Amino acid sequence: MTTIGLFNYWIVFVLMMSGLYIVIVSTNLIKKIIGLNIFQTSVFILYISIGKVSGGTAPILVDGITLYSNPLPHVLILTAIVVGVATTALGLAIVVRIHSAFNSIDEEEIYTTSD
Amino acid sequence: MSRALFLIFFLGLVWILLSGHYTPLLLAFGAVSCLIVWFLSHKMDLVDHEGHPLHLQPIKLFMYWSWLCAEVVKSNFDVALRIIKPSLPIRPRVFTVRTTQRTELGQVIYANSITLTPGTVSIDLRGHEIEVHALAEDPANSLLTGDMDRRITAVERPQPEDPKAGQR
Amino acid sequence: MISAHLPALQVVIPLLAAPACVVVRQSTLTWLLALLVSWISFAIALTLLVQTFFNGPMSYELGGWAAPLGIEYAVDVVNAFVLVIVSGVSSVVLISAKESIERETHIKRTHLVYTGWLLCLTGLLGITITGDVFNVFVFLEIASLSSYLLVSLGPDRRALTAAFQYLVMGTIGATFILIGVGLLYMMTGTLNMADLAQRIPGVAQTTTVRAGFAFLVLGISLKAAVFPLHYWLPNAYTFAPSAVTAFMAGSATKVSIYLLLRFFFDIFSETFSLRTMRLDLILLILGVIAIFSMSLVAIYQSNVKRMLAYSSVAQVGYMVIGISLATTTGLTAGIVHLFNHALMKCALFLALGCIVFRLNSVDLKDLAGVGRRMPWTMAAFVIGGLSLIGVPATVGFISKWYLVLAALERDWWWLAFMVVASSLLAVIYIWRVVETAYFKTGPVANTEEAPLILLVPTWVLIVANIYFGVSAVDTISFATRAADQLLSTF
Amino acid sequence: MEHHIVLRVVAKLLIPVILLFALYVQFHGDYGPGGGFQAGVIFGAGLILYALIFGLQTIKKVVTPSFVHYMSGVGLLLYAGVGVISLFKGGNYLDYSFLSADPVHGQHLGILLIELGVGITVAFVMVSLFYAFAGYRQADLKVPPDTGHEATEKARDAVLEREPQ
Amino acid sequence: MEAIVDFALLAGLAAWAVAIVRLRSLFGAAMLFGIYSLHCALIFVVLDAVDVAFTEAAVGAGISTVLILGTLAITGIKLEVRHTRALIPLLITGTIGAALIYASVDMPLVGDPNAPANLHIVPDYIEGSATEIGIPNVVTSVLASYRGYDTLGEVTVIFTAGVGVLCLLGRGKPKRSRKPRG
Amino acid sequence: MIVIYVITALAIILGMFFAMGRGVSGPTLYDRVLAVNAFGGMTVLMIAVLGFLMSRPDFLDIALVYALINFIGTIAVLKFFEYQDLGKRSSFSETPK
Amino acid sequence: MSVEGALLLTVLLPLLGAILIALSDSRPNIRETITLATAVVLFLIVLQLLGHDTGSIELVIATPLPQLSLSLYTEPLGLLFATVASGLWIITSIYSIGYMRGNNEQNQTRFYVFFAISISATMGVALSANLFTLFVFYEILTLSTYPLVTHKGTEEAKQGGRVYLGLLLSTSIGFLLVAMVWTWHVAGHLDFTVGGILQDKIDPGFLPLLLALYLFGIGKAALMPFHRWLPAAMVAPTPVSALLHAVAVVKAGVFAVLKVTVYIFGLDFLHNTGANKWLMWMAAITVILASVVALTKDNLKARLAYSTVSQLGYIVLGAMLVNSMAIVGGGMHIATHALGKITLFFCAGAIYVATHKTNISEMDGLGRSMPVTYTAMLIGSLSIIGLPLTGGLWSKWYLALGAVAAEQWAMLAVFMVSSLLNVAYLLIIPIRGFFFSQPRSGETSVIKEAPFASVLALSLTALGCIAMFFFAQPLYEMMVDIFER
Amino acid sequence: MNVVIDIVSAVCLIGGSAFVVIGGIGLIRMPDFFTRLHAAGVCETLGAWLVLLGLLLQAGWSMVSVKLIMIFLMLAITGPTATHALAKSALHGGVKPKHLDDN
Ligand code: NA
Ligand code: NA
Repeated sequence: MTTIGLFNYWIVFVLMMSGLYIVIVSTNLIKKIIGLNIFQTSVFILYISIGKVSGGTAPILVDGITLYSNPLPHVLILTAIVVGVATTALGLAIVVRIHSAFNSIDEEEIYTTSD
Repeated sequence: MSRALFLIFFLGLVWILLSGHYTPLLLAFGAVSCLIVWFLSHKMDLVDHEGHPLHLQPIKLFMYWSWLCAEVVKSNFDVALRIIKPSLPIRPRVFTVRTTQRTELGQVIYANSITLTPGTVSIDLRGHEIEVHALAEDPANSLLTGDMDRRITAVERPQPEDPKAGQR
Repeated sequence: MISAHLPALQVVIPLLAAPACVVVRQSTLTWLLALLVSWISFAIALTLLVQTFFNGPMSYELGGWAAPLGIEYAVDVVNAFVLVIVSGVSSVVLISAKESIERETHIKRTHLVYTGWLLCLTGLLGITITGDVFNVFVFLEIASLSSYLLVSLGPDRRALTAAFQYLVMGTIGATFILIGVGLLYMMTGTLNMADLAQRIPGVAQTTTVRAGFAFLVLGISLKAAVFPLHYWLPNAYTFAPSAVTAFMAGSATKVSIYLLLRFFFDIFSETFSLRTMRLDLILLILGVIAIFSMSLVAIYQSNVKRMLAYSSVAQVGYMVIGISLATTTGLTAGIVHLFNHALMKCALFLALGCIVFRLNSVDLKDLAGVGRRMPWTMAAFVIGGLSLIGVPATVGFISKWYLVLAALERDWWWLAFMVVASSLLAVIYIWRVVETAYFKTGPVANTEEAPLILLVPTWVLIVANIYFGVSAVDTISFATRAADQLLSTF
Repeated sequence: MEHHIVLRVVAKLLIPVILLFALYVQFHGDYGPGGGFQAGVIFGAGLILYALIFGLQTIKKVVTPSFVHYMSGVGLLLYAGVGVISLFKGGNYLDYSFLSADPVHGQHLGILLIELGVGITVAFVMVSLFYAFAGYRQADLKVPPDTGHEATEKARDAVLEREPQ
Repeated sequence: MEAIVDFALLAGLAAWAVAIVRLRSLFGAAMLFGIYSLHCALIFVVLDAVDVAFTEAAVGAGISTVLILGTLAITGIKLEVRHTRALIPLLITGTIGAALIYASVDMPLVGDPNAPANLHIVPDYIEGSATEIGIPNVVTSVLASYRGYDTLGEVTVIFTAGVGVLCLLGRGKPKRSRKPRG
Repeated sequence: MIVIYVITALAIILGMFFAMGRGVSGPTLYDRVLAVNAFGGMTVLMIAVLGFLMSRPDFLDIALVYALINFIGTIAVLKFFEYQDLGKRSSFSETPK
Repeated sequence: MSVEGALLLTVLLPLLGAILIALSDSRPNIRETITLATAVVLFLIVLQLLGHDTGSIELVIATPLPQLSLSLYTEPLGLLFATVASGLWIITSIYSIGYMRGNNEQNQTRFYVFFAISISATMGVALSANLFTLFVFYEILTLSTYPLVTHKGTEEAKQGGRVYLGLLLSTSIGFLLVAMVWTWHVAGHLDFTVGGILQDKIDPGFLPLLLALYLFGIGKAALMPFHRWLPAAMVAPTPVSALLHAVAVVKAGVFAVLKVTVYIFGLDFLHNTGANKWLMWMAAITVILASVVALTKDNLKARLAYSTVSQLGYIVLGAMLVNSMAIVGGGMHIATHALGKITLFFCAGAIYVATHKTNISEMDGLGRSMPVTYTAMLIGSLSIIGLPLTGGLWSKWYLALGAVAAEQWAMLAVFMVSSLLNVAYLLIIPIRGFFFSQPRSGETSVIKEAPFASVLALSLTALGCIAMFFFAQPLYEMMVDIFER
Repeated sequence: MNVVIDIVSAVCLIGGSAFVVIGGIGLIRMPDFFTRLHAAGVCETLGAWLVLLGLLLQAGWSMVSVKLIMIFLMLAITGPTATHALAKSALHGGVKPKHLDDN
């Protein structure tokens, strides 16, 4: 993996920026949630890339293999994924209620009608 | 009862195949898991003739399966060629074929076999008719010979004991 | 024996109670359970504070795994103090929460609201007590998710949009924190705070650690509603049910400020955070802008809850100014204001809760004449408001005193004047309410005083406002000890 | 989709396998990828597939909503309870080594139990999420928008079979 | 050789992300997001994080997408996503991007076995998993035992989401709008 | 064999790009679902190949899960939009033109 | 009763009274009886304290911060102020009963409650043992008088209340608080100490700044340009004006100025550093300017208000002369001006109750219809001008002596000029009342004296003005005691 | 023996990849939704089968091969079912199959 250098990180940056951009620029609430998910996912890749060890394999112990990738980031990201889906679920539930209440899920429409 | 036994047996087999660890503890878990799934399946009313194809004849099924594989390979080459030819030689059409299977499972096998062979896709299944979308004339014609239909019907075992069959 | 496990029990008891609520289901029973658990937490927090004050920091290894390998709870005066604030606020506000929630939310299954409340409490306590940066993230999310939920239950439909806005901003903040933690982990290989503190100096010069620091600060500041990252707060506070607003105002941002303290002074050194990264300057400027601009904005609000929400952002500015000074006095001011502001804002929002209960509105125009109809409520509001202004014999005064003192210690006259001048803006917005309530005649509707169950917690906090304003020796000595501890290296 | 013969037949075949596979993932987390969380999701997915094909009302008879809510709490209680047990056995919170005389065996037991807790909570939360979204939709299709105004509130109440005040 | 696959997969992922940014169809974005999650999971496999890949497949591609679609089914899918003025978002994302690039200057290379993260603590986990815990999947040992408390938190998070959604959407027979008493 | 695996993997990635192209361009809802479904199938293969490429082929459970999730996801989409009046527009596009 | 108990009681008794008054809401007779009884008992307690003036006995109520306590003690200046305030409360109460009943005012209970709280705060200010305590009660006084100022609840009253509260709070928090924290920071404590606490603790270069913070921070002293609240508060009912101008509020201000000058800075320290010079001029300007403004006002209460601003300037000027003679004069002026000004306000109120007239130009010839009131007004005016047979003579005398002692001849001139201006704007009122002819209108014959309670009150205070002339000696000795401890 | 297996499996893998790519091209090239179903079918059937077969040959007799067969079965059952469901939904959703004359 050394040949790749920091390539993983560069891509992570692109993903982070894309996700954040969607969150800010889009007025549609569901698309915002999608953006948030992309943003979070990029962090997952960041962590997992940190834990990668060249020449190592998945951290499930097998006789004859001594070099394993770092399991700690995996554990952290497992938690983070769960957190992400929990946030998504709650966010979408709110979106559903917003739709019932305002008959729109477009931020600009909502703010122009509600105030 | 036989269906329940069949299900448990089937589940146990799946477990053994998946597991790869045959310690007493894991086998015990396997047994418990099978029971849980059986119980749930029972509650869900999944344990009927559809879910547990006791009425299919294994050897004929295998034979059919081999035949189908060959068909799939053939039709794959056919469709692949059509895709990569620059002229894109396709003449899509929709037509209906009748089914002769006695059970819905048989119908489903027929419908899925049609879909599995590229060039024809079953797009609806109503009563004893399957609506098929074909990419060109050749695949359509080979289906219209009724060869596939006959072969699947042959796999089915006569089922006098279940009057409700196919009436769901 | 049990005292050794208090740090774990501090968080685990509310955590266990939350699913228990779902199992119990009956509304009143869950409320009683939540109340009981909250008070137990409060008792534990007080015990921890006393223990750490006299016996020094405590450490608890969860799962029995020693620190860098496992997750550690590290309790010292700093976070014990915050634990007391959080659990105390929850305990007092919960008393009135039942009436408020039943009246203001659309929910029939109110047991779920108390579950959410307990989860929020669990999260906030967990963030505060833990000595592991990733564990902070996890509990931060528990607290955040439950507070999004609690906010969304408000009576107005705009509560939903507020909650959504809060959710988006909060998630961005949390993800920033996650990025920061990741970058730190990348350079140090550890997640334990004490371990990080040891290892960071070796890599403090790397751009990665610096960027990680920046992300952490941004993320936490978003959660703490540090100006100009406060965008979510006014709506969330305005539209949440009153009890929730009171709870959040007294606890959520406080915990985030605590996190800032922890990161600035313990995990990174104050030299790094404030001098190298120039946060002393940045925070000072932002703080000063916040205390003026947000107070000014508060003056122009017609919704009293929103007015207080903006005031909260301004008040966070005072804490930030205190932190930016990075002297014992400055930090003491910041820390003691954590406590004091919790007392005053919580009391004010509870008073508003009483008003909402009777009037169903917190619009300034609807408050005309309410002073006569709800004398106890409005008296509480006035005293709370005076505390916010910083009138002597209230806790607000103590905060201002230390902040001014800290500014004078550094011979920053302008700052001392800005601090006091900005609190005069509070006079204006508080007095708009007082005038309307007492000197405008409202509709003849014969509104009675709020029920006792709402009034009692409000007045408990008001009395605390006065008590800790008249006798601040204890709070100050805790805060000073905390400040000293933060300023000495870990 | 009950009129959808192909789906119905295939689902009957598939659902038991999916559920079994979920339990396999649950109990083999020690040896390979997977564990309580993934198992919970798959188990939930199996139930959701059933709901998709046989209808929400059908699955609610098999797995009642109150049972789902109850179990989502029970899983968490089980996890947190294991910690409490280790407290009573003299260890720190969640120190599984105290669960059994042999620490390694204790660890094993502890992991097994907490993974089970994880699996239960996750599976039932997934199902409860599905119930909430799908159920809301069914109600919402016929309901006027929820504007917070008195009149529409009444209409919504009527459709949602809410209790009148 | 793995590096080439890694490279190609990551490049693909970036492409999907950009496609999602540009796509105005909400339903399209939702579907593409499903694809995106599946793809992420592939990358996790390449990076040896099989447990994560497993979870991301089940959660990101499965549950999240189903939830998004469930919401879309309620809100209606004939929606075109509108964007606000792009200047400020670009400025913010640009700043964040700059910070990230700044951060990358001193980063250890991907896969460096001597990176601090791979030297500290982790060897203890790998050894301890075999001796102290006695199970081969180190991720499970760390997840369930060494950092079991995090996992308790994680379950609590999921539980919170369940409670929240139930509270918001459950056929919660809400009380009616309130009028001032008296 | 490594080279073969890599070539296979890259070929699948190429296939993914095509699927993605269909996902982006639509134009109907069903085209997008089809694209996702096809993409999912490729992912299953990809995981299997990657397992061999990384010489840890014992992770095929993940591929199995993918196949399951892919199926359930597709069914979910169809179910969710069963009663939506998708057909009333001549373009069949889910976005208004 | 122990001295400590008495100290505490001075603050608590009015509060207790306030609670009892609040409880007796709908029964005016009981309410007013309580008011009067509380006032009398309070006065007796203060008198008892006067007898115990043996040294500083300190009562610590609370210690909010280390080296910062809420405590009360006995000290001559404070006792003088307490005596004046509690004494005048009795009279003001009597007057209020007449005034409030006569005018059928709304919210009378609220009025009496907050009046009592104000007195409690005033007692706290008077007996405060340190600057912090003084500050606390000073703020309570501001807040508790606010509802009195806005009593009428009209838009005008609210506007007046806003100015009142805004100016007093902003000066006290904006300047006084900072000055206090600064002092605490350099001196380590805020206890009132003979000779001051700042000597050698602070760079003398900063001293003028600190002094300015104090003088402008004590907004109740109405030093220009922070005097606007006083005229603005004229919207209040007359008893409140009496409270503001004579009994409590402005007196608390100048009292605080004196305390700070004497016990925080120390006269010698100030004198040696000369930090007082420019503030002395500020006070002088206030004295003259306010007098000139008063001349232009036709509204009686407004004229009296500006007169107060000017007279407060005297006391501040006295403090800024930084010698014992001037301080003694200032202290005595608190008392004499209080009596004089309260008389004038009672008269103004009596005229308002009897005729509903507020402008001086409309009051020509009223003296013949209301002889008692106008005689009292004449005496009050004389006292404020500082003419013989009234107490005002003595305070002005000592102030002038102070100017001489400080060799500030210009200040002496200021005293002279302003006294002349006093004559012009104050004496003219009774002169017009007695000697000018009434405007022609049918109702003049109906005009009678105000209700008995009011007339009784103003007669008592007028007599007090004269009494002060003859019994000034104890007062003087008490003041001198400050410097002999 | 190993070399033979390697060669056969390599051929399978490369062949499978080719079908996957061709299927992908078909997804892009085909004119309407229903014709694209056929293209997707190419990926899911022979493309997938050949790849799995190539891997199966490498795996030999082990748990791995069992799992590979399971994946194969899974794909063979779910693939056509999903396609059929999709087609049926599209048909009922109002998407009309394009006939050649329509071009
Ligand atoms: Na430090
Ligand atoms: Na696992």
